[in-house]
Amino acid sequence: MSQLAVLFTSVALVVIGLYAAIFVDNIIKKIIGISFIEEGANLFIVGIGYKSGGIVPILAPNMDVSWFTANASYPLPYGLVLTSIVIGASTLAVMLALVMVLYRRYGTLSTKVMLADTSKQEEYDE
Amino acid sequence: MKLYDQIFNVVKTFKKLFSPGPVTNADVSGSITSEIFLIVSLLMSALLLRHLSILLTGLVLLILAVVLITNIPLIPKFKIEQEDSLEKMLFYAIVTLGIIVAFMYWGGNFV
Amino acid sequence: MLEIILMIIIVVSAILALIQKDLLNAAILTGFSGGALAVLFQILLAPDVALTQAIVGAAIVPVFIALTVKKTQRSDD
Amino acid sequence: MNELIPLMVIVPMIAALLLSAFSKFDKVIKVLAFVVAFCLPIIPLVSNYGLHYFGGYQPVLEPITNMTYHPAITYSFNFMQQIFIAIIGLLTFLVIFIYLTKYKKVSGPYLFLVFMGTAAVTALILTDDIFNMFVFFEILALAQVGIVAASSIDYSYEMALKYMILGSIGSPIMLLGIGFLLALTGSVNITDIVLAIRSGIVNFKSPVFLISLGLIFFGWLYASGLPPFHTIKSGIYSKAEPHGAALLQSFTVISMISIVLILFRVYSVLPIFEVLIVLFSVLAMILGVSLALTQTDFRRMIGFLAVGELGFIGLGIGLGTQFSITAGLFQALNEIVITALLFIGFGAIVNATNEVDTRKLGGLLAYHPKVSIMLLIGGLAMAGVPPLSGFQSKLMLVQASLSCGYPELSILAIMVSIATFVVFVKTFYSMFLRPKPHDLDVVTKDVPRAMIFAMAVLLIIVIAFGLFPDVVTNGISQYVGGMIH
Repeated sequence: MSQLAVLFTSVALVVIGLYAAIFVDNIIKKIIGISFIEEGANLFIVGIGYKSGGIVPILAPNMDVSWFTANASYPLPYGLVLTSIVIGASTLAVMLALVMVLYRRYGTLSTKVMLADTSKQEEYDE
Repeated sequence: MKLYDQIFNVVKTFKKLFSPGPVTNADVSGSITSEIFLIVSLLMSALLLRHLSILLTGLVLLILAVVLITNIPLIPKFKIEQEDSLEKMLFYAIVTLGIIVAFMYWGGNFV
Repeated sequence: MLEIILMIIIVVSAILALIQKDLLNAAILTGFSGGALAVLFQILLAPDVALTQAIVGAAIVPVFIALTVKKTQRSDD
Repeated sequence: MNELIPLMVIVPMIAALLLSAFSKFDKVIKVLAFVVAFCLPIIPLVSNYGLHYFGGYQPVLEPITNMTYHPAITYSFNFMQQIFIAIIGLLTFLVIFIYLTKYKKVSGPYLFLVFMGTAAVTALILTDDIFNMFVFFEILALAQVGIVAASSIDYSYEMALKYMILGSIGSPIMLLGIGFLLALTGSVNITDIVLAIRSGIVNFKSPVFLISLGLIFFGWLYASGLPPFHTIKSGIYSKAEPHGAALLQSFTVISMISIVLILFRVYSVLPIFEVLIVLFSVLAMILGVSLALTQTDFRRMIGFLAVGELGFIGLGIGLGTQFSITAGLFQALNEIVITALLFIGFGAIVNATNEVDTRKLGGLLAYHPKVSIMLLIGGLAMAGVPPLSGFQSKLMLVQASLSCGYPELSILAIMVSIATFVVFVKTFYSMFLRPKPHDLDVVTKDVPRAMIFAMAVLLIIVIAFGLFPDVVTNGISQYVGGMIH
């Protein structure tokens, strides 16, 4: 039950993020939305390792090993998520830094203006 | 003669879109090549459907050929959709993601 | 029960963050969502992930966004 | 000397960190960057083949199911990895050499990005661990963004931000796919995953497995710049400095083949996998070349041509036989060298004229005969003219698709080659052969010696691979044979 709820929440976060990526015009909000995709993926991976009614996967000295392996949740995904959270934060920081630089040039946060088509081939006459 | 006139008109509209100025030899050959290449290669890749069903291939080929040839200055239309703005790129990326996931979920086992 | 409430907080504050007119509010709501996610990680038996997420999601990311908002503009138009 | 395997990643990474730490001292970083860059192609050549387990955790035999598990992050090093890492190391050396001779004052952060990117692609191609692949994929994306943003070309920041936003959609989606795969198999080691699928523990007809393919495949599309990401990929090539673009395209090619080989090992049990790859490769070929025909900015034109050439690699891998995958990998190797040659050569022209519009150029043959001859040979190699290396790999691809029973694919491949030839000849004519326009002032100073040197080295490789393809293809073919069975 709980695992299914986690799955739904993570899918909801991913969908919110994808919606923001297409339909929100403000670049900062778009970046916030995109960070929700990352959070959704992280939540999903943590949900994989979760075992309902289990214990935290830390082996204390007085624990029986076979009881521990039967009851502890699966720790591998947690290690992955740690890395992924930090990567997500650094990506976000780089994006925001680029936004600050570009704001100085354009004076607006609208994606339509800031990140418009730049491949227009200039007029040329012989 | 009629086909040549048509192609010449294509080149003129093409030039108008990107760069005003007299039409030169290199421009004509370049844009004719790109038009013909696009049509032929799309038709050729549609031929790959014959591994699924031959009837479908014939139908798709006919429709595709008619649609492509009647819309003949294709590259300008094509290029407007392939520009550099973030909106278009994001839109196509997410549409592709949707198509891939939906197709995999419902049709992945039937190929 | 607590996890259901936390999930609702996460999703609702995510949606609210995207419809704010004031970008500073959006940054704060992002912090809400990240903090609730950290507590949820703790409930899902991942204390180490929860610690990292609490620092990154509830403190660093909102501060970054708020700094950007301060350097650019506050209202969304 | 198996201990050298992790060093291939560690040496450029440590060099990157030192360079950014000592960026105040100009002399020191110049010497350090040169020495490390010189070592990069040598390390893989003197290293022995084998596996490396990080932390020394050997594989364990599970007594109940009688299967081996890999608890450590594993790097596997073989002939295929050796040749690709050597080529990427050589290219990094040439790029660093050009950069160091071009600027009086070098920037530590830029060198940091270059070395970090090299370390990331090296790790991507060595790793046998799907999460390790994801981490280095992200580091690579950040390094690429940095290299683009560091150039002083107009709109480079915009292009970098666009690439980053698209990337931060592509990579979480890929992470989700890895999550689905992890949920199904409980492991991130690819050998273990493949074993679990082959031995029937995992039902490969289940929708979860299919969805994980779809999600990781989307991430792969972003990494390799196939449609719908072909516009952004060609865009970042055109907004980077020419030597940076030469490096960026090699990063793209290597991340493409390393991820697709992992995907091939895991998902080749599904027939739809090969359909997907062939479909997107054909699209990339058609779109890349037909858009390249309409460009007037020649940097953008080579960018689109590079995307079109990526389709050939995908085609070879999508056909799925030993011969075709060998052909695809050989094509990847050739594309790295040839496209780098073209980027550096056209960069020399930008250096001399400050002009990127082909309509405003002309008559440069008289000014830069060496560059133009080398560019001509490079372009012919890309179009597949014998006896150059592009010809050998494209011939192999055409033969492979014929023997698989898809003659239409081989006709398509030949047509794309011809169109590539047309694009190149058209540009070459308008830049070098036709009379010089009056308003074009060519700076009479020479093209930097380092660029000529780099082009000559790459040209020698192109001709050598064209004359003796067996040196490479035999080894790759053995590797592919071991991977398929």
